[in-house]
Amino acid sequence: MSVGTRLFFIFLSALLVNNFVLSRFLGICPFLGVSKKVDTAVGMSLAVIFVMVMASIITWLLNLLLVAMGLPFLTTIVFILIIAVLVQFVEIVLKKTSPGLYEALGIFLPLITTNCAILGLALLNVQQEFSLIETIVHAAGAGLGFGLALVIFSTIREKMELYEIPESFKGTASALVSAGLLSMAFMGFQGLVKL
Amino acid sequence: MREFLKTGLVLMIITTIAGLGLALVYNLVKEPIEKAELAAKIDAIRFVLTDSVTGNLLVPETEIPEDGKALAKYEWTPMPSEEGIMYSSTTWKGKVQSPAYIFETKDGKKVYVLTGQAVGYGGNVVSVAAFLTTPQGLKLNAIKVMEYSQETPGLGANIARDDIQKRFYPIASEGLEKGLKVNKDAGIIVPSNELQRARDTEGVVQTSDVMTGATITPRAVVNSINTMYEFLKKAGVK
Amino acid sequence: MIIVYSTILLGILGLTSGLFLAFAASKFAVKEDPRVKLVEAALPGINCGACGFPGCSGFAKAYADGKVPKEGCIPGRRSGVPEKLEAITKTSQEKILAIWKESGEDAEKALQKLLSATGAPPKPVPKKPVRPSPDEVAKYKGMLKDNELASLIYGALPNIDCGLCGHPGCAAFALKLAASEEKPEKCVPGMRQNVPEKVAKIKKMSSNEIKKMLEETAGDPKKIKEKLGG
Amino acid sequence: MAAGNVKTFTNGFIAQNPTFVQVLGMCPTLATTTSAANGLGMGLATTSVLVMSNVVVSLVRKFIPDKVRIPAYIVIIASFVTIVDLLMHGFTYELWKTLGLFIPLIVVNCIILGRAESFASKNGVRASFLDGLGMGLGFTGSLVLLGSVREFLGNGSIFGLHLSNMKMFAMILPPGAYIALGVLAGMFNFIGIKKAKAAKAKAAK
Repeated sequence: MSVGTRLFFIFLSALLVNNFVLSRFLGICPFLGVSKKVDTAVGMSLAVIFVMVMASIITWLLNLLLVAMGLPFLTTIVFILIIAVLVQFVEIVLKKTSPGLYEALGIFLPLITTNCAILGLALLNVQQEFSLIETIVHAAGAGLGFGLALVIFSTIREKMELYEIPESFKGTASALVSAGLLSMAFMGFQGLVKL
Repeated sequence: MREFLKTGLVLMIITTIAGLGLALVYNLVKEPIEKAELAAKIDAIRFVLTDSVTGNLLVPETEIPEDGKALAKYEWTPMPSEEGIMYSSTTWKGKVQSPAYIFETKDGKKVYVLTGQAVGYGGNVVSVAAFLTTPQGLKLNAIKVMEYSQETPGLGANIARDDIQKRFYPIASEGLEKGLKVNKDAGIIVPSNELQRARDTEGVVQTSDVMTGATITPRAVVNSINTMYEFLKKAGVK
Repeated sequence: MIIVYSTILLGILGLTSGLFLAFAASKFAVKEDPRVKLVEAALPGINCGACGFPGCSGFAKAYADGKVPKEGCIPGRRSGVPEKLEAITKTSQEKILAIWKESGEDAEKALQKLLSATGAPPKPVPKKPVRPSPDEVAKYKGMLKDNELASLIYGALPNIDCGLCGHPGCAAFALKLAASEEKPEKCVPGMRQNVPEKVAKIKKMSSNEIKKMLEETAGDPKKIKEKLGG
Repeated sequence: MAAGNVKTFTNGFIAQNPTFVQVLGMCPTLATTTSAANGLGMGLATTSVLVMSNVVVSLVRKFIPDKVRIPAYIVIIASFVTIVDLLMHGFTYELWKTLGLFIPLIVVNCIILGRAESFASKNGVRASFLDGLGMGLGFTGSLVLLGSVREFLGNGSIFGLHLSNMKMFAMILPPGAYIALGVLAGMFNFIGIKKAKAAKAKAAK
């Protein structure tokens, strides 16, 4: 299996087979919250992809340092500190340099700090012992997978506003049930990639 | 300028205290962790050294090590190891941890006990296996999965159950020679009375009925067995 | 050795990130509308996105532009967020700027100052309507006599003197309405008897129309309601 | 002060139950509730971290400048999580092996940072302690509830005791988690609405 196909397999498995939201259960808080309107969903996905790739690169490098210094137990705290700082920095820079982009994209950023997907991704990159390129490809796949699931889900939820749902099932309850069906559909990709 | 310093210093104080606290707890906990993991390893070695058919120990009771020192006597490292890994297979993408161990059975035959690992759903699936030398060649006597914390709870993590692990052993040398596959990858369903024969002759391990929906974890265990077998072959064991 | 390494590493990381953020924050400082900052401070800040807006700052901006009701923040409903938001919208822009300057641009302090200034309790203590005493009610009724507009409005009110509007009895409330110092929606039982429409109708009437209606109904609230009922 | 505290404490159970009402902390809720025992283990670990971090955050809230508020809180939470992880790894080795990946993810569990930001950073130590405990137990309750529902439907047992051999395996898989939680959330709202209607009817009478 040449390097190229392996990279493509990693990308595909993060995008579809082990989709971060629908089968790995990571990043669900914003997934349920922000998916009411499609444009917020698209904005959120772009922000997540952007931060995921940057966070993966930095955490991968930091992990080399941690392993060299023999401090494996610090992985979690160092990763999450870097993610929080990175997100806050990106937010500040965006707010200044391009208020337009900030308006559409930046306001999602504080939401991403508490997003389990980013830390989950960083930890997985380390545990799967990916090389740097594989980490980047994996991050891109995971981010796109998150975005894909989010955008599809937001279109479903926008349509659901029109159906008459029983009073007690409005909002989160029906969203969860439809997310379950969507996750079932994504399970169809199960045998696609033998990583 | 003063304002920068104040912010920076506050965060530094917090992170330094955190770093100190964590390091202290780590030191406090290091021994119990080592003890717990060594105990788990010794249990696994005892388990894989029991004959799965007859249920009694292959080696005399006195040979089972009680602690790290006793275990060290049986160490066997045919290859140099770097960061605790002695061999990694490109074909099966598994690894063998160093050291391995050699025990003598009651009737003088050698038993190789290895610790192998392969990448599962979320991280490495580590298992301990015992290979018995028989006239027809090496036979996998038993295997115990040790580390599966990164597998999905309720799905891949079911590998921890003994009834599921029983599907992976014993395997005769003919099956090992062919290279083991999970029945899903081999594309066949093995009838329940044929399980042992399928393992011994075709090298197919049936798991899809007991672990539906989880193929990555069983495939990782099968890959680690293949890697260990390949390692033993490379180390010149007949 | 591990302890030394770990403490130093985290210490350095903490210092660099702290300085880095402080430096970035000042270099990229952007003037923020204090009202949005105050609203953001009032929100729970969990960025859960349940309001459909991306995080609390998204909701704060939308609320400041009046695009979303004060109950929009779902987790905040039970912890008194709607009352705080209302208090913020009520204060005028100059007052907000003054408070903002006073508290040195710290949103938390400014919010506390503002809440204490406008009397809205920072802690969401449920307001128990105080039932006005009979002599208080009588006193205000007396004052109605010489104010025709107030007595006509009094006729339109439910006259149960429940005190839910925060005033001692309907007469006092009618006087406040006549001087348009109060909003008719404040009358809770009145909501079902569309009091606000009736009061609006009365406000539009000229003074002699009011005098004519008072004579016809001889100031009897029941007749006034029929006339206004429509 | 006592009445206020009791209210803060019970707040987390029904009124502001983190899982069903505030819709927070979904990642571990869906992932670890494949069995009631897993749910309980995860719930208690989260509760202990939540209580400890709430107390410390409310202690240091005055010294932290606003610019580094989120990183500072996250460092505090992360260090408690790592301590719990190390202690579990050392002393309760079996439970640690099953909950491996999800202990680090407690750090980004939205509830903890949420409570730290919205409650602990604005209230005193006692109130934050009680709030953390209330929220944590409310979260554990919903985890155990969801865990037992999924375990019962998935492999016919609760806490391992075999009850029925009806095995709807989908319940253990990810889609089952979403659907089970959706239905439970629906029921929770239903009870809430019915209670509200009953209360309104009583008030109107």
